[in-house]
Amino acid sequence: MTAKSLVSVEGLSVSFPSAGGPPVRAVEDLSFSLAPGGALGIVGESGSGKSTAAYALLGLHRGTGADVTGTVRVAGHDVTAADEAELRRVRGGVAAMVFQDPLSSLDPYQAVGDQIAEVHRVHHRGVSRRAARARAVEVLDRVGIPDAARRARSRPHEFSGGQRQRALIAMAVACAPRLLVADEPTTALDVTVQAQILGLLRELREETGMGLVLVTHDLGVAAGSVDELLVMRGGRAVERGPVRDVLRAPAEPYTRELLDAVPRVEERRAPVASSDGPVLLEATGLRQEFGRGRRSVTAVDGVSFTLRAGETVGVVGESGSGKTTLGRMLVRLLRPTDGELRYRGRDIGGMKERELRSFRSELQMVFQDPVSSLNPRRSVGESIADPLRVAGRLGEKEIVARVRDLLERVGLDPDAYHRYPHEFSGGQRQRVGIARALAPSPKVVVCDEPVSALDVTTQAQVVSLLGELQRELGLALVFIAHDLAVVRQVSDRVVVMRGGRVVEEGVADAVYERAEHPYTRGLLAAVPRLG
Amino acid sequence: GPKDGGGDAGSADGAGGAPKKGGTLTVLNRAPQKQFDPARLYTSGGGNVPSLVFRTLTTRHRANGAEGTKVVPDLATDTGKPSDDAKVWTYRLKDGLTYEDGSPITSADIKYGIERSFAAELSGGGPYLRDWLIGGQDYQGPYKAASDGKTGKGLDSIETPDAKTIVFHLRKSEGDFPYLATSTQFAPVPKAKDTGAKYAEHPVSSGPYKVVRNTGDGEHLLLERNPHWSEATDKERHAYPDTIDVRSGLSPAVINQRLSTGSGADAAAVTTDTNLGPAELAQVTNDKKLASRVGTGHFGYTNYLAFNPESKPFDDPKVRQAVAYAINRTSVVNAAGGSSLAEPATTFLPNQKPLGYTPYDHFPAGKTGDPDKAKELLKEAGHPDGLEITLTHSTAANFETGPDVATAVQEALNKAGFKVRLEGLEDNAYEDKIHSVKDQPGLFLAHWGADWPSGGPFLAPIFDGRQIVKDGYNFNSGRLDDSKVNDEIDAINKITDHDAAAKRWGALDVKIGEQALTVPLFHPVYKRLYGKDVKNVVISDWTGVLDVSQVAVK
Amino acid sequence: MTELLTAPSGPSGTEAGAAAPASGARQVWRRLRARKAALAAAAVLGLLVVLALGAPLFAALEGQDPTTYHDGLVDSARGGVPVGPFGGISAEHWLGVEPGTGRDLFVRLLYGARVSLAVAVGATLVQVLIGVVVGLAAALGNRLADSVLGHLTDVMVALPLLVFAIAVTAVAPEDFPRPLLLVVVIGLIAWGAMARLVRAQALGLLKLDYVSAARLSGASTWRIARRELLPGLAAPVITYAAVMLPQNMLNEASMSFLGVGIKPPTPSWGQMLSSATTWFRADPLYVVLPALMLFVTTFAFTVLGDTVRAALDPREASRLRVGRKRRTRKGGSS
Amino acid sequence: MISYVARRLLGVLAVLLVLSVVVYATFYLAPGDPARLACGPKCDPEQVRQVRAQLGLDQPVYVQYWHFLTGIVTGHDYSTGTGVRHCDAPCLGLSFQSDQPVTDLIVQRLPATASLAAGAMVLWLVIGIGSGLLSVLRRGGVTERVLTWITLAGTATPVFISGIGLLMLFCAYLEWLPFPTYVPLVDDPEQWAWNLLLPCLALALLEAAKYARMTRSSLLETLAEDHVRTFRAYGVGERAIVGRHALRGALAPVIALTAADFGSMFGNAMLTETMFGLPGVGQLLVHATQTIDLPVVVGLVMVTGAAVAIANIVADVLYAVADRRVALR
Ligand SMILES: Nc1ncnc2c1ncn2[C@@H]1O[C@H](COP(=O)(O)OP(=O)(O)OP(=O)(O)O)[C@@H](O)[C@H]1O
Ligand SMILES: Nc1ncnc2c1ncn2[C@@H]1O[C@H](COP(=O)(O)OP(=O)(O)OP(=O)(O)O)[C@@H](O)[C@H]1O
Ligand SMILES: [Mg+2]
Ligand SMILES: [Mg+2]
Repeated sequence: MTAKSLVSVEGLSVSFPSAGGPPVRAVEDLSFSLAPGGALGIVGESGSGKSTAAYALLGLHRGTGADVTGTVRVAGHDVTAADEAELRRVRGGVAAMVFQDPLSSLDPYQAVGDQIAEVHRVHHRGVSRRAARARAVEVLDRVGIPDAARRARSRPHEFSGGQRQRALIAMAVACAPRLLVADEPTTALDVTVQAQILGLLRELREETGMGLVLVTHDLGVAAGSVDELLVMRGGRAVERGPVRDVLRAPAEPYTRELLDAVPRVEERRAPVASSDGPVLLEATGLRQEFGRGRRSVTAVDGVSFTLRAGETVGVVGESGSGKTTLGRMLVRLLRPTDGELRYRGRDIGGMKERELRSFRSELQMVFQDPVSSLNPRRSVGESIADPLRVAGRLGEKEIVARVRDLLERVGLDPDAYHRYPHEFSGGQRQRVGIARALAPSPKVVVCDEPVSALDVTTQAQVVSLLGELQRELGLALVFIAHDLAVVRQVSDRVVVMRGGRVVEEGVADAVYERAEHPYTRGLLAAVPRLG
Repeated sequence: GPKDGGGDAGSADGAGGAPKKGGTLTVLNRAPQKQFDPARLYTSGGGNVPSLVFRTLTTRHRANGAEGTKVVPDLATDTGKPSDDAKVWTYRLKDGLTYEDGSPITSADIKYGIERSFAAELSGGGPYLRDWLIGGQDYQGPYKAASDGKTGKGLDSIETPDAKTIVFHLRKSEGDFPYLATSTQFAPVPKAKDTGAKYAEHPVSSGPYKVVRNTGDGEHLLLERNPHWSEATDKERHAYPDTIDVRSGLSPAVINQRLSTGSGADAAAVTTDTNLGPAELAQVTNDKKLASRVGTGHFGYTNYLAFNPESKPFDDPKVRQAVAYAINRTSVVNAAGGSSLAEPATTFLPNQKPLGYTPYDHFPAGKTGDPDKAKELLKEAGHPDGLEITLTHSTAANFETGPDVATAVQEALNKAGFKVRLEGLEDNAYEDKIHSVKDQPGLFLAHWGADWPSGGPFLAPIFDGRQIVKDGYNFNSGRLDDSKVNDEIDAINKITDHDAAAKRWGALDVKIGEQALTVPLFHPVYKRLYGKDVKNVVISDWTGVLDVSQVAVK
Repeated sequence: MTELLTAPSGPSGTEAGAAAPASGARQVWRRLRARKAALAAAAVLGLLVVLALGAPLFAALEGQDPTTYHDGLVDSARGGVPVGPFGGISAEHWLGVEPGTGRDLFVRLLYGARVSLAVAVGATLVQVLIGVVVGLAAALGNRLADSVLGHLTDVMVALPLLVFAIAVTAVAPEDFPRPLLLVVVIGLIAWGAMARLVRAQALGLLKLDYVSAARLSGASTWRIARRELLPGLAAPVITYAAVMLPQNMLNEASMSFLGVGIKPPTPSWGQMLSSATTWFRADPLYVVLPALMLFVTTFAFTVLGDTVRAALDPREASRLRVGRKRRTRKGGSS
Repeated sequence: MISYVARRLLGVLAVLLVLSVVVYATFYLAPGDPARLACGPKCDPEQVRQVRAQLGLDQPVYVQYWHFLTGIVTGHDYSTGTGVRHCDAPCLGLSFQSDQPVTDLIVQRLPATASLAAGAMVLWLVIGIGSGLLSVLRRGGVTERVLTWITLAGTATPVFISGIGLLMLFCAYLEWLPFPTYVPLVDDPEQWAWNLLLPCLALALLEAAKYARMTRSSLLETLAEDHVRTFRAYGVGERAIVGRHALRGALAPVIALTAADFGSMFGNAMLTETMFGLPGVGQLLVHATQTIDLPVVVGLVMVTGAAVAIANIVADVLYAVADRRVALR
């Protein structure tokens, strides 16, 4: 608020027009400021307006139809009043942004390195193409992309989710901005890489005096990375203060609630009904190879695996280790290149699409990328209702009722039925994906990072929902996540993957407490802790 | 920047001044000269471009108007000596005639040229030689004969007693033989140079120009002066330009636009196949300068309605007459391009004296038709409530047998109590149907043009009962087989005095007209634009178009 | 637990009290109605249809019919150019008369609209239908289906429409309705481009997770095509259909030009245009009128296609509002 | 990739075979008698019979078709009366009308059509994609509206109208350009270009609007995608965003279309060549169709078919190269 502050936001309100209803007031009367080189964490439940507020810092609501009032000043620029040219200078040059949905945020047609180089050149005029490309490799290396020089030439679809997220961070770093706005920058990262990235952000702040606005739902991440914390709920600031104070002695009940909900990696899982149900899925020596010849990549290399009814198997491992690929094979979205896959005794590994159809509704998946997994042209209700319609057992009224019920159970407004995916926050979309997977009352659900974008309270809510369903229906879960605490909270057994192989497998508590493989131990050591 | 393609533009002064040698004449045409073999060409009077390369025994007189309908000697010293009631025709060749390579032209070459036109490989020419020459029906040309040896090597009815003389023996009297001798089949072909179907690629020139380039299937034809042609032996052709550049495959609109703009080489350009259309005419008449560059010509030609009197209801002469009365020739003429491009016709013979034109109007319809009289006749014929009929026409967008004239006829007939349904056929289907004895429609649009300016080729194919062709193309649509008419045709064919014959053809036309087997509609008029540097414009009534052999560009 | 399962008191809650939002189709309709351009285009097309259907009525109003010759209204000596200024416009002939025949142009344009619109719309519908079905089948089918359909498409794309039109119209029964024949011929031959477009787009969409999700729901291929792909394909298909439509009108014109189009004396815009080719200078109105009709129709269909495409896209609602705002209130919202 | 292309090329052969069968079939359905047309209207039945035998039309269709196929592989000898004319493989037969080997006829005329097609394609892609791009960059502005009007006027105007209009304006009235005559590229590249400008433009105008519309709609679609937002957030200018990031994705349908339109363009090239008098295969096809010159029609349809099919393969390969996510299959 002082002239010296890097960011000063006063009375910011953002509302989105909504088809046929009153506008959605995503942010209301928000004020905060950030001193140069400071770091502010914004936490709060999913849909509380964190991303919306972050967007406003770069004037990203301009041209989307959103109604913005109040003032936003970044490094002396009045973002709300700036003209196009000034805004362009601010974006990237003064303040850079890392988006929440890393999987869809890169140009699918261009090499990752070129995209970074391009952005770099926009703000560093006179830099040669070659130098810019070298810079791109450098920053990619810095965010921990192995073999960065070669990978810089890859296109985004050849990157795993976490690699893409790191590429986005690299892009921000390449611009050397004075302010970095990072919207859930580590949601798709495993803890070791997350630690690496957070360390990188810290280094950058020290080196260049960069300011940081870190939007996150992970209080542990916030605890270690920022000086000040802003807690949001329903578009408003609930509490603000130095991070230590807020976390140690929260003034507001909501903040306390949040803190209580944070899962801790030391915590054992609450005892669950015995998990010696019949074997549902049995995989032996699963392999998946992408591409042919010299350019081929073996994403999963000889993984064997059993899943019993009513149990949860957690899959953890570094980004790019083949977790998603394994998950996709388990539900037969991918045909394994090699190996055997049995579902309830039947070999589904080599089945034709038509034969598979009768099993389809029993094997579901929650997709890692909530953006591309929802049809932008269909309302979310329709998407969720689809499996029910296909099954054809329920009448129209019952279907709608069930969808509304599902929406409610994942913590969304049942009236969201008619809204379209772009009207939702990241966490809300993720929950829509969960609701859709649960709709056909499946036997097996592969959850690929189902709660990565959820705040701790919602996360807890979803996790308990899954547990509830598991008890009710004997549901078997494969829980892919990088958050070790959450995985421990939900899993009976844990599988640790690295480079396409399983490096460790066992009962959850045993793995967490007596890890054998050094990689697992490294992972556990890197988990961020509160306070 | 862009420059105008090809050719040195004429820099001559004004349109006046005497024609001089030199320069390049550009010919802008629509149809490519796909055929250039003299055996396969079907031309009237030797054709336009072909007659620059092929000389024939006789040729048309290159003079303006009616004078140009005369037949005159070309390679021969005269137009032929008839004997035996015009059944035998004898010609003597001029002295000093040579081909483009300097070798002499002999009467045997002319005989050979005719013989090869009988070969199946070289089909396309007119039917007359086959019909008139003794033994012509069975003769299959020199190629076939050579292989099976049965039919003999040559056609015995053509004799060449010496290198200068050639004698033709005909099956019947044909007073018009000198006219036939103008066609390119009478051009000499040296046997040694004959390459059969490939001859067209390089025909040996006997005329003032030789072919130096023939590309794109006759689309671009480049003719250059033939140094061995001597003006002394050729009174008809002038050959002023050094080069003639024939470019075809152009659309009529483009041809006329280029001729009227006349930039670059187009200033010295003419067309031999594209008339001014009505729209262009409307524009040209507004522009004095352009109007002075329009040549008007008449070619013996009639567009008419044909009946099949063997089909109902046209077997009733009253119905045919009713149609004749109902016709509104003003709208028909308008549909054909207006009064400048078409003249209303009431006679079958074209309105040219040399063809025997004798005016008559047996069923006077006035300018715009007489629907009352037509209704009356229909009533008499037993159709008081009108009559449903079908008019067959081609769907090709031409002004002769196309939809425009058809709808004009339909409109007029509908006013007179008919109910006309139009049957538009794709052009090939149309041609096949109207010329088939079996399938011939009851009423259709037809046209006929003279192969040479005489009544014979005009009336005989249409009204001679002996020419009704059962399983081929039949032109006697009225199925007239009247011995009196047939005998009169034979009698006139014996006459070698053209004027005397013309009178008798005229009288015959009047007589046949009474039967209302056809309803003459109009005679087309040719209006053609030529470039501003073009001089010595000659348009004869034989071809009706500007004669390229007379044009000078300097 | 119970506490967690209640809806969060977040912003989305504000919507709870609102009336139940409209369903998809109705929302599209609402978005469409909100656009002036869509309304204008629809109005123009509606007017054209009314003019076409009511042609006899309007002809009676003017007191003319499409086939009567007026010899007195054309200057026979000058190629039949209409007498009087502007192609012979008069109180009797509101848009002048046709050169050569003197037929009333106004009435002929109206009657021409019947054929041209029917043929163009009909043929386009056939093309879209076949193109979408074949394109989708190729994209969704196995390798064999894809290659067979691909080759079929190649054959169709390579077939010269006009050549085959000539052959087909020549063998079609004499009394087969011509406009229908044209629809069939154009529609059945010229759908290759649409099929290729649909296939290419569908292959792109198939890579997205939402199609995977649909497959997991046990949806049949057909259902995936209908529910997941078609909405995404709508934009390019509609846009392309809007440009195919004028092409089909021109196809009809070219066929008339070659004599295999509509049978005279029935007029069509294409037939009028093809016979007007040379009248550019002598009677400009004769060329301009059918050309203008063609243009207006094309324009209206394009605008309508564009707005329908936009209305089908839920994201577009906010996108277009941008343009307006940006112009009126620079930098007003950020 | 190579095996893919090889497989597709094999497919082209199948396509060509089907095409030739279709042409033979329609030919026998169509009215008219080619022997009579070759012989002339006044030929008597006997003569027509001889010509029919000469052209080989007296044999059963399947025999004729077989001869046609063997001719492609082995070539053929034809009697000229005085000798033989050898037609080298691939021999597509002799024209009924002019006795020329069809292969020669096509080879002679292909350059003009290829020039026209290539020129028109370049023009329409430049005009179409360019104005599509511009209208997206200037969304809602006057520029967009003017561009829309112009390109739409283009699609709504047949070649025989726009051709004459262009000629009258540029050749007759302004006299800026020569009336187009085809000058082979090898003879004089500059004149080749000047002479082809108008025909190419007439043809391009017809197609440009389609590409403008498709580009525009496709661009708007991609501009709504998340990755575009990333570049906006980094201050990349609208022009670079549209040109570099949105266009690439937006061009996918445009590439597919271009290849498919290659075929329909031959139809329009037919009219353009007739209109401007260019000695191309289109004009040949019009004439051959009218005169039922079967060998020429079959030959041309096969050659254009091959061109179209190959264009489609190129498009698919380009497409896969542009978007590596798409596997060639
Ligand atoms: N379609 C593909 N083509 C080529 N390589 C691929 C493809 N999909 C994935 N890969 C590669 O396979 C490896 C495993 O990818 P996968 O998406 O399964 O990782 P992940 O464990 O889910 O990682 P993350 O936690 O980052 O999502 C990665 O190296 C990735 O680059
Ligand atoms: N374009 C839009 N149209 C309508 N509503 C929107 C739009 N974008 C966001 N919203 C709504 O605004 C609210 C705030 O969204 P925002 O993305 O800021 O949440 P968030 O705090 O980032 O949540 P998360 O942690 O789940 O990402 C949500 O209720 C969301 O549904
Ligand atoms: Mg968010
Ligand atoms: Mg993953």
